[in-house]
Amino acid sequence: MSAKVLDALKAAHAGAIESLETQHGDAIAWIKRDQLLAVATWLRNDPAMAFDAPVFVTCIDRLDWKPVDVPVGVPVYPHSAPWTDESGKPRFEVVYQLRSTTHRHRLRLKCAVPEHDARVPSLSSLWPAFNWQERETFDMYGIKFDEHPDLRRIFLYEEFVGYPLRKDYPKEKRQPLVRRDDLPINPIKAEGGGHR
Amino acid sequence: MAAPSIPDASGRSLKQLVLGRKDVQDLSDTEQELAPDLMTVNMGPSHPAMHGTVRIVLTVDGERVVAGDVQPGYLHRCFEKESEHATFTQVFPYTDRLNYVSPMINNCGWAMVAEKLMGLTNEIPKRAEYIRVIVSEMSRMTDHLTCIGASAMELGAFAVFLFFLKAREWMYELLEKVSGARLTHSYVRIGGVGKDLPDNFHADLTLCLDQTVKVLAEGEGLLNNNKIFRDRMAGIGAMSRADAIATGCVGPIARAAGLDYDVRKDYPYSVYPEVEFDVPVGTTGDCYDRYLVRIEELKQSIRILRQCLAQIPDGPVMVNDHRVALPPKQATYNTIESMIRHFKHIMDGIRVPAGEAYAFVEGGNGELGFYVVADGTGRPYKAYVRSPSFVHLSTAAQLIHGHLIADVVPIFGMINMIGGECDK
Amino acid sequence: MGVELTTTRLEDAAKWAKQSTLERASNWGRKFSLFTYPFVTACCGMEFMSVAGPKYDIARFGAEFPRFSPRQSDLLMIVGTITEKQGPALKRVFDQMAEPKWVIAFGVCASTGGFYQNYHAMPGADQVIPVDVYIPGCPPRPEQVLDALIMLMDRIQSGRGHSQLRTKREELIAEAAQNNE
Amino acid sequence: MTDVVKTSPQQPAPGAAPPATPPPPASTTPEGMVALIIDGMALTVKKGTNVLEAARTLGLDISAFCYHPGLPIVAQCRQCLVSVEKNPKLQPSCQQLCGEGMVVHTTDPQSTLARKQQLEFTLLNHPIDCPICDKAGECTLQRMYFDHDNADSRVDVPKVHKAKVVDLGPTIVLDQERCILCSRCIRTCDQVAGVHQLEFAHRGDHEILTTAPGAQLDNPYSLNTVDVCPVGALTSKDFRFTMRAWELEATPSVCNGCATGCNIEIHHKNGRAWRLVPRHNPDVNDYWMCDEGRLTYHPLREHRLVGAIVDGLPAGWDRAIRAAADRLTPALASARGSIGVVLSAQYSNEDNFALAKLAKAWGVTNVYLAAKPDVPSRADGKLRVADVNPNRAGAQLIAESLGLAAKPTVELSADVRVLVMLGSELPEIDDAKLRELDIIAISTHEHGPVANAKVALPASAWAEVSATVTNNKGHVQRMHPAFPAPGQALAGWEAVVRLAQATAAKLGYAHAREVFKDMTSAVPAWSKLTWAREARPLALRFAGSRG
Repeated sequence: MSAKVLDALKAAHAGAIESLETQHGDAIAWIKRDQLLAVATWLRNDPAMAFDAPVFVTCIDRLDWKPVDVPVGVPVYPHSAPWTDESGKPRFEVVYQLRSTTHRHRLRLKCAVPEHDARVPSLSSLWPAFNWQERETFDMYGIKFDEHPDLRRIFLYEEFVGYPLRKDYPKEKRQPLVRRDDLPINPIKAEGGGHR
Repeated sequence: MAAPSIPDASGRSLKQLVLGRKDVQDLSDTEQELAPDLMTVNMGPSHPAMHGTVRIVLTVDGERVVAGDVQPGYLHRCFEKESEHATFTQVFPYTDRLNYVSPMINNCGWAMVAEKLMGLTNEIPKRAEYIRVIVSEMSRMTDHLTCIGASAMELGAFAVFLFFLKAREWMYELLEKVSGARLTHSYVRIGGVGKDLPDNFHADLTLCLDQTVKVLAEGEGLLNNNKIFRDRMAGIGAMSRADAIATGCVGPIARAAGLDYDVRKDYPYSVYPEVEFDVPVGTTGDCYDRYLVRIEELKQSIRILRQCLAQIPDGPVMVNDHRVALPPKQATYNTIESMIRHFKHIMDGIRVPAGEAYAFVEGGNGELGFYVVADGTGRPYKAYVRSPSFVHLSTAAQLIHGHLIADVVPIFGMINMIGGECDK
Repeated sequence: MGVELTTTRLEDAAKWAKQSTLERASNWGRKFSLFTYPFVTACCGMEFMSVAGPKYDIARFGAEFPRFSPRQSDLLMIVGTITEKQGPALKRVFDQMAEPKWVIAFGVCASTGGFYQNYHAMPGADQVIPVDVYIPGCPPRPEQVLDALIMLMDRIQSGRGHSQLRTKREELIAEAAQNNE
Repeated sequence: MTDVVKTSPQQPAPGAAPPATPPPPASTTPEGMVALIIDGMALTVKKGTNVLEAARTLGLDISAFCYHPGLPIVAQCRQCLVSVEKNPKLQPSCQQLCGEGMVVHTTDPQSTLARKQQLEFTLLNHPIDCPICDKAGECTLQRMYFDHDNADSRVDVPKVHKAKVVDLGPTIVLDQERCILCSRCIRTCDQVAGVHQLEFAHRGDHEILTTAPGAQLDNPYSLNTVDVCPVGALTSKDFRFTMRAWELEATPSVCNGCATGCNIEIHHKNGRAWRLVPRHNPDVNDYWMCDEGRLTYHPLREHRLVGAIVDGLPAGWDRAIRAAADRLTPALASARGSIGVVLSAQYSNEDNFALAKLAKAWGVTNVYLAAKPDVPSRADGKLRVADVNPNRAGAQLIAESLGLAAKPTVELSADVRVLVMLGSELPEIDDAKLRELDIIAISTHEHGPVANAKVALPASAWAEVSATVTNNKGHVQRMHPAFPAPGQALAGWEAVVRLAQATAAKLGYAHAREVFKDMTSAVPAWSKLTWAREARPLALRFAGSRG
């Protein structure tokens, strides 16, 4: 089923496609960033495609990507090699998963986004569900979605600095809202706990 | 603060243009007594009638909600970041705590994505698959029982809450016998399940189901034609089928809106093709339909469970593959080979080949998916959870629009937003 | 002021333990009429429901009636993970409760953060407010919760809840200051 | 099997198996290279490369125990046997050099079986020690078994028992049961330290590793044997039973023990270092480092200056900087000759550059370079050198490039009253003289002259900062922060920047990167250097093919 979608996509938008692949039965299409909105619009409106149901938006940060034990001779996918500063490969990949209610097929769109210019066109105008999903991706990865109606943090608070799901954000770097040293002394702890 | 009222060419005030509501001079006498300004009301993040913790900043016109800014994130426990620092097996406890009302289904979803990446999807022993379906359906029942019970309580039907909680308690005790934990089971493993069903499980579950049927009848008797309940639910928070599709709604909410989408039927996994069940579909998409769909799903779950009990074969519950299966304890303690394998599995994690996959199951709230990028080590390079609650909550602002403040409660109850899953 | 209140001297301990008959009586009353404010945030809420539900029935201990206004309650049950974003809300709820008040941290997340050690989960609610009784478990079994409740009752009776201790401390300081004069 | 399938136009069509008959290698192999085929894949390698290395460049992992790229080849573990066409017997791939037109099979049934059987023999008498073994988690034997065999045990006879705790010397304990007799340690002593201190004794399954009777394993490079040991037979007395290897995280850094600047990894967990291990760098230290260097992580936790100190009492940063400015401002206004600035060969290029730049901005001419005195007994023509300062070359070059004449501290001018110094070294200046001086110290540690300092500002140590050091060969090498600095400590250059602000000198650095950039433009020899992104700690358990 996935091959059919990819073939149709290739026939209609050959110029917008960077590459196509299938992994574990999931169809994946790499789309050029400037054509993403056009391709997505077509995917939603074309009756043979009819990707009416949005599934999710997320992002992959390739900063620490060093795959091990990759089977010889099998390319994992176009960006399989380690990401480095010098290689010039885009650090982020924005991932859109789509589903068609009528045809039951699924498709994953990917869009490579460089670190210094981390923005993609927003697809929330096509699928309202992507409004919050894109906000989440912005919150976690700092990807700016152009033309998004309401791009602000969703899980974290406004005071939070940085984007926690980026690989260079340390897992335990907390940014407390309530300062701990303002606290009243806890007599129970001072007393040493104790039971009965 | 009064909203600015700058008349435009048509003579209508800015407020009227923006809000579509009557201007002050058009109001009747009684209406005029109310303050004409919009008021901001804060609900949450710790509000008694909110499942989980979410904050809504309501803009109200009298009692009527004209806008709501829904702010999730108060239970953002960083599932994805934690997963990136844990082995594939260690992620199971984190998945338990995503949708903590139906943890077994989350376990299954996580196991399935790892199995998909390892090419094990079709290798899982039949008995393990049946056990997974059994515990998933039991989890789905606890989910729906909690959702309906809590929502009914919020509308004043405390007895129903107690009845349904009683039934849920039976399920918990049974699941505790199966997995060892009442709530956070971590029972499913990559390649099968942790251990076989306990002795007497068939009889216990059959008894439990028989009793649950009675409890359901009791609960339905109290709710279905209850005037208060119907008045509070029917016509409230309605959603059209088209909206349900476009906003990504799945599960009972989408089905109540007439969208016939159930992962168990549309993208069958595990042994669901081998059991018979129906997918209830509503018509109006309002809270009452959501309630009815959930009640019907409870009955269908019972039906599935009875079939599974009849069909479940004997056999192993773990795939015989050294990449994922732990060696038996006896061998681990006595041979260096098994010791090393056990050690590698636990300390380095199950090594999942590099690649990416998206696997999804029908969770208590609909399509629950895991999108995982693996880099060949024992941990996921990236683990994204497609949580239905998050998607459903994003529609909340639209659903509560135009309803009374009091209606926010049943709407939220029936969206069944689960903090752990929604905020990840 | 020159008063050392955390010594191990026996007479100090006696001072701390001393309770008037009135205090004893009012503490006895307090411990059997706890009004809980369930600050339910996460998974532990499911077990909290079980505790309140038919089988375990917290009503047997006089604490069955949840008050959803902090101003009407004296026992704050922190049920579930507290995140950094939640912190200010928790502190505000606690500040709004009337004295004397008690706090139970229900589950490891509320006690220490549990296995959520990351940028957004707070390592225990006691980062923000004082806690009287910590209940381990993820989530704790209902029996554990009832045990913790009995523990808290004992504390209340002996006047060792955190707010009771603070009041006592203020009293003792005032008394010592008077003696010094 | 993976079912990854690609239909990208520029890539070859997906094939489940490599083509049975690969295209013949190009007839014109470049000079000094040989072309061969391994598992159906053609490749060209340098002449003299062995088959094992060649296969690894293709991503083929052949199991091996005795082979180590830095050691002579003995081919005694027989774990890397492969089939070579036209050769009747299996060949150890570590010893077999690549030949023109050679066709090698590593996955054929014969060689696979041979390797599996060899592994089974190796495990025959191996004790069931993983839960208590220090090597567990980074053990080559574990990895080889898990990746290449993964079969169940067939043994039902008791294992042969040997001595469990053999004290080999001041640094190492041997467990003879765990030893798989690969001889890596023997060759390491021979090659790296140049002394033959270890040997095998007895025969068959009673063969053991031992020292000569009465002799000890006590050469200054002995701990390298622990690194190369593929099992947990040799364990370091310093590290054993302190931390589980798989829980550690590794951050690349440079040893600060001497001027060689061996490349190392800091293995750390819970905000402290647990051990240092060498990192391969053919230009500096190859695969090795000395025992002394491995212990240099201990001072990171001992006698650290954790907060600012003014006149012997703890103070905050702001107060300390004000106190320093109070002493400096009058001197700067009237008598610049009374101010001395001491650079340190113990501190990074960035710290020294910032301080030198500040001295320049102040117009101070009394600039000195403090260094630990040489230890001539250390010099052995291998890795250990007499100069125990990690950055003498860098500090000197910086001073020269900025036009400052950095004199040794022994030539301290009698005019100097206020001394702004980096570090805690001020050798050959007696205590009486020290007490006369107003010392403003930026230091990691609190001993030495810092104890007498009027103002002491806490600095982050080498394992806690992003910085560079320059070794005796002129290599500028980067260190990455492994864990946060204790207490209020800031990077040395940050302290200098604060000092500059308080004395109205302009030094607008916000990040070590900016200091480095300014430095590369000021030091001509370093003009081509670039600042790499900070390395993040690597969790050893997820590092793939460790061990």
